[in-house]
Amino acid sequence: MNGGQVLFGIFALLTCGGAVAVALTQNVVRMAFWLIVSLGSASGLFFLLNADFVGATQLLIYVGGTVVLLIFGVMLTTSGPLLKIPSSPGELIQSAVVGVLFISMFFFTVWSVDWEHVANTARVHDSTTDTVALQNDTTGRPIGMAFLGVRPDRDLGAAEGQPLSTGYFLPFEIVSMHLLVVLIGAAYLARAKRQITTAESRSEVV
Amino acid sequence: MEGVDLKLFLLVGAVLFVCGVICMTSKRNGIGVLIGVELVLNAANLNFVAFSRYTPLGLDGQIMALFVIVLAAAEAAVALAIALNFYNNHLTIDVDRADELRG
Amino acid sequence: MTFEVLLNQVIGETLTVSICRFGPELIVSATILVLLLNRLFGIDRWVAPYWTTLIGCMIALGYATNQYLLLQQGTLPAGEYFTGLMMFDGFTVFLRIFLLLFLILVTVLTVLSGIPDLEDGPDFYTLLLGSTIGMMIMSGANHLLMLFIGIEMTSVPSYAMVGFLKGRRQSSEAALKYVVYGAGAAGVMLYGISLIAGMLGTGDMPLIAERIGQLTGTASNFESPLVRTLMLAIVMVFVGLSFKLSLVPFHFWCPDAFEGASAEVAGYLSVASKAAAFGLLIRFCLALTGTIEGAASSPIYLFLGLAIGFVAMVTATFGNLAAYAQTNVKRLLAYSTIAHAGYMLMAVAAMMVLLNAPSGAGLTSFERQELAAKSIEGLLFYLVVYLFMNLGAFAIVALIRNEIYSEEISDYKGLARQTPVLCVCMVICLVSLIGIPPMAGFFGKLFVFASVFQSAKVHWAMWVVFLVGAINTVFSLYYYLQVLKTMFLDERPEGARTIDIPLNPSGWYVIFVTAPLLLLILCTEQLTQTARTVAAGLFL
Amino acid sequence: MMTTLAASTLAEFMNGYVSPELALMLAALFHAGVLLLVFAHAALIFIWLERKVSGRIQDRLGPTRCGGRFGWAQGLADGIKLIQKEDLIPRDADAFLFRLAPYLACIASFGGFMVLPFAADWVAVNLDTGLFLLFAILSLEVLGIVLAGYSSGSKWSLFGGMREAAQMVSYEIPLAICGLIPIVAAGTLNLTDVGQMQVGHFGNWFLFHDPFTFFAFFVYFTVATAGCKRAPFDLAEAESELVGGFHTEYSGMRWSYFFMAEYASMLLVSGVATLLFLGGWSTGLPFIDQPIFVDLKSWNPGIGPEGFVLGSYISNLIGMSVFLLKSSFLVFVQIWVRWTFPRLRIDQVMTTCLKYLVPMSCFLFLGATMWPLLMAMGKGQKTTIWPQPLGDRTVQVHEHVLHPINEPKIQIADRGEQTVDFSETPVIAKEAILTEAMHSPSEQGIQP
Repeated sequence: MNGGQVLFGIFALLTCGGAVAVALTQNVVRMAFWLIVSLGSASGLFFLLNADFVGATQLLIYVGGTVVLLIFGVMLTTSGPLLKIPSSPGELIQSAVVGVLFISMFFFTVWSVDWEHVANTARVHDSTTDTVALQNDTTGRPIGMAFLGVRPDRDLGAAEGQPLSTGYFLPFEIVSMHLLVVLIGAAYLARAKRQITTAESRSEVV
Repeated sequence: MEGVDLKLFLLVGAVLFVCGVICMTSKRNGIGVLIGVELVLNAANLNFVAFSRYTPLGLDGQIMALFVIVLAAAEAAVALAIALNFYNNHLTIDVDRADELRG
Repeated sequence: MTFEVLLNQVIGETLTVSICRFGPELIVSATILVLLLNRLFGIDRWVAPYWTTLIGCMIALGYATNQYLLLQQGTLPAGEYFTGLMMFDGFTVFLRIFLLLFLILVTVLTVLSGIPDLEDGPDFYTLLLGSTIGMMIMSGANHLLMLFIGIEMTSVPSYAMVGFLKGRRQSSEAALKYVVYGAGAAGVMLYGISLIAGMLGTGDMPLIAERIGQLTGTASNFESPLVRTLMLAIVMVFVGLSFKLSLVPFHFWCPDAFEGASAEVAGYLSVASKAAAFGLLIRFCLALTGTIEGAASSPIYLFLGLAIGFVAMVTATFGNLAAYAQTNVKRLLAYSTIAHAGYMLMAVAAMMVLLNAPSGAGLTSFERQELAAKSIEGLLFYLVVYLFMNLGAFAIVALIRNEIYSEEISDYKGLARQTPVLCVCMVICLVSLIGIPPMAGFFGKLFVFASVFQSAKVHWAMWVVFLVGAINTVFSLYYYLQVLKTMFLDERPEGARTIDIPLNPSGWYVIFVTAPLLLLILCTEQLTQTARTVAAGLFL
Repeated sequence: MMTTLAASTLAEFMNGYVSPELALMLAALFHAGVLLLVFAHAALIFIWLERKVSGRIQDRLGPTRCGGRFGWAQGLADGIKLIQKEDLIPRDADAFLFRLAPYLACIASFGGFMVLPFAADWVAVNLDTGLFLLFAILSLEVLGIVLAGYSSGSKWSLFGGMREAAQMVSYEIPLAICGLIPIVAAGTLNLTDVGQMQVGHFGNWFLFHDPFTFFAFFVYFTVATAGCKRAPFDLAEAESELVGGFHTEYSGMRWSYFFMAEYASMLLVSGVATLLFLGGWSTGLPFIDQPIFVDLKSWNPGIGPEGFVLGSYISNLIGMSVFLLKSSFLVFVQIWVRWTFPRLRIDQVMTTCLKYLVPMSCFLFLGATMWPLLMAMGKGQKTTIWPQPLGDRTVQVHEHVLHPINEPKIQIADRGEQTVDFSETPVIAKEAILTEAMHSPSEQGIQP
């Protein structure tokens, strides 16, 4: 057993354990806490997979942003300090059935696939990946390049004039538009209505 | 990752997914349901990153995961604003009490 | 290729090709910025937000129309742009024009019915425009990431729009239900996308078609875990798409969201998000089966087509049956929307079945594609008709709501005497929704059923779909006529609010929207011709 | 992915005795212990400093009883007192979360030290995305505080926690943007590289790189002070209105964990400021930097185990002292500020951030990205007010000073000898290549 396996074991257990605890807990603040554990350990798994940029983003945006937002939401929407809304036994049984069904389906499908074969098949037919593979462990710079639409990691070895590999310039830019729109929407929903007499403002518009 | 099979990562992802789905179906607190959604999205992210390491998906997997993180944050912002608005109108966040619209 | 060459190539392609093809979306984005800047500098006191929106949309519509004309002339070739993330072809441009036209009509309606007041105007129109950008991206997505981003960009602003009347209890409840279910469906879909991308090592849709063939190879039944996993992933993606299309069993948000939201928003969602989702569904289906001539089509896809047909059948039946019991007009229209999504899905099912006809069916690959294109043509025609009839119905509901403050069917009693214009227009819309001959709705249904009929020659199960579709049309007669009966034959009760909409701008607007339902019969040929070229472009 | 720099030498040393994995783990544990000591002592020393400084500012002596005239043992005495105190948990509290919250806050601010280089070779984890991860970890501290506020079951705590959440989430934005401004100049997120670039003349410090980084430093420092919830931004624990804010219900050791976290994160943000703007471990005087950080590195009189270079050790030790001195000075300034300015109101805190600091930092960031382009267009490649262009300096740093781990991260293009002919490339491409070359430490630079 090497260090990587040990670390994987720890992080995987924490991730799964946190997720199971989220599903079983009824107190919503504790759910948020276990979510932190689960997502934080998942970012550990990302680091193990050499995706340090994704791991750090997960910590910054997911754990440090989204979960804080969730806890903030909990604080604003619970009237008692530690409110529990317990699920009914029927719901619990129903969800347990769903869970068992999904997990068994997983073993029936994804688990029994020969992934080595799948990866090799795709690799054989992928002419671009082999040219300049990601030999180094660092992903920050290639990811940044891909956001600008340039894929030196794939295209440098290709012949001139070939169609370019997928760059992510468009989503990178358009997501900013999405964030703006969403921000406006969320701000609208969350703010109290300002007290302006509509008649007055209406008269000012030609 | 030497010595760890891709399947193990996929298994962790599947556990996250199942827990998320259970959360979505069983929780009555609106924010609890949203927490379940976050778990499901994270399961997909774990898949993406694991695939990016083990299959020719390569860097694209990581990039997709990054976009998913950002989109999930945006979705959570709107969902919380809506939950807050619901609370202001109904003085509860229990989704089972949202039963005025029925037919 | 050195780095400089690569960089130059990327910059060159982005500036000369991609940006131009992405023009309409960019113009709409710019409109959002102008809207917000106007508020920041107080300009919106002089230039109302809807003017900005309307002007922006008009420019975008003009640009898109120009793109269409250039595309027809062949000066602007179809093809991928933004390094293969998006697809530019007749289908994309057609849907763009469709969405922008609809956006303009909805904006005018919101101005007439006054749904956002002046203070909230910029917020509302920002959400409306943002959601439309998402739909336009959906219609041109050529990559699984863009598929997901498009769906998110469409959905998240619509959640906020459904909850736009934030002081209303029903509105906030509808928004909560919509967002909770929507986010769940998006999550499930994303998990499916991750599996597909991982198995095939790519997210690029044309590549997906190629790789699936290479991967599954001879294994064409469910014995192979590979095929099972792939099917699981595809089903998960379909869950997300079905949610957007409000197909059974993912329809439950639809009536609640429509009842809680204002009629304008409900009308917008019922048409625009359906159109975009159908665009995406067709692209995804084509990505699965492949459009390459002579590619071996596996029986799995035939099965998939039949499954879609089954869902379509159930959806149409359920929508129509559930509509019987409704007392609220918006809820009734919501179930009618579900039913119509079922009809339109039948065309997609027919396309899948025809495209993957087994070799025993006696169709050459060219004939297959031609017949499949024919079913898409029918779907596009249906969508155009559906735009006018559904928008008309929702507009009338919104205008009547402004007068009598109610959306219950029982409060519509005897309205025909008081506001004949609206009621006659309502007759046209509803009769067209049923699909009775002189109205345009009839032709839409005719084309869709014709393609289902064609596909029935390939597989007997499509006969069932065809029959159920036909029976459903008869079913639907009852509840639509119920509304008309209430409006025309019942007496207006004593003490009920009176309503008086003479031929003011609102009346003209409704006439303008419903008139095409009657006039389309005159130019059916042109519209089908356009739809035909657009659909054929998908198979080039 | 991770190169545990500091641990690797120790692990190599132990390699002969135990298995390699175990050696690495033991070395990692040892260094974690060392970091923990820094973490704990920082709190001890800064609490004493705070008392002394506040005393002097208020024209009194401060602690004098413990440890003679300077009261140096005051922190120790405080610690002993806190350990002895009873650990109370309110009846209404969620005991599980109440107990865990202080540790969560502590872990977050301790975790930040993981990627903070104390000297050229002394960093626990040398990550390519160091600064990014550091900000990510810093943003986690708020979770502990919010959970503490919520689980206490007291309204003061709840208000404190909510204020803290709102404040932290808002101030993270300008913090990250200001942190990125020197990064634009450096072209790497790796903190060791950033530090190494500033060795030599103090004109090399990113503070003096261009006007935007100069102002960014002050914005960063303001925001960082708020990020550590220090006065005048300490609304989460404003005793005049919220008793003690989020830690009202805490006592004894658990209470002191919050303070350890606070002082540690003060040191952390000051350390980041030092690294990003104030030259890291360099003294700013070339005639000292040259012998210490360049010449001394290879001096090895043959003491110690194989692979151990004494000169490098001493050089790093001096570097760390310089670094800690600079950081401590910034911590002192934070204390100074606390006792000088009145506390803001919560709405003023939010307005300051969202209306002034965020636009300001955005403007500075835009300016910082435009600056190299302007310079490139105006005067060739010269991007600094000091005579030596940054591009050359970067290359120089990488060729002469840096150790092998900073080999090119990804070979973007093999531009070795060839000179780039700009006559045919479009203007935008030209600029992009220029900025790329100037900002990428892994590049060879362009021969003009």
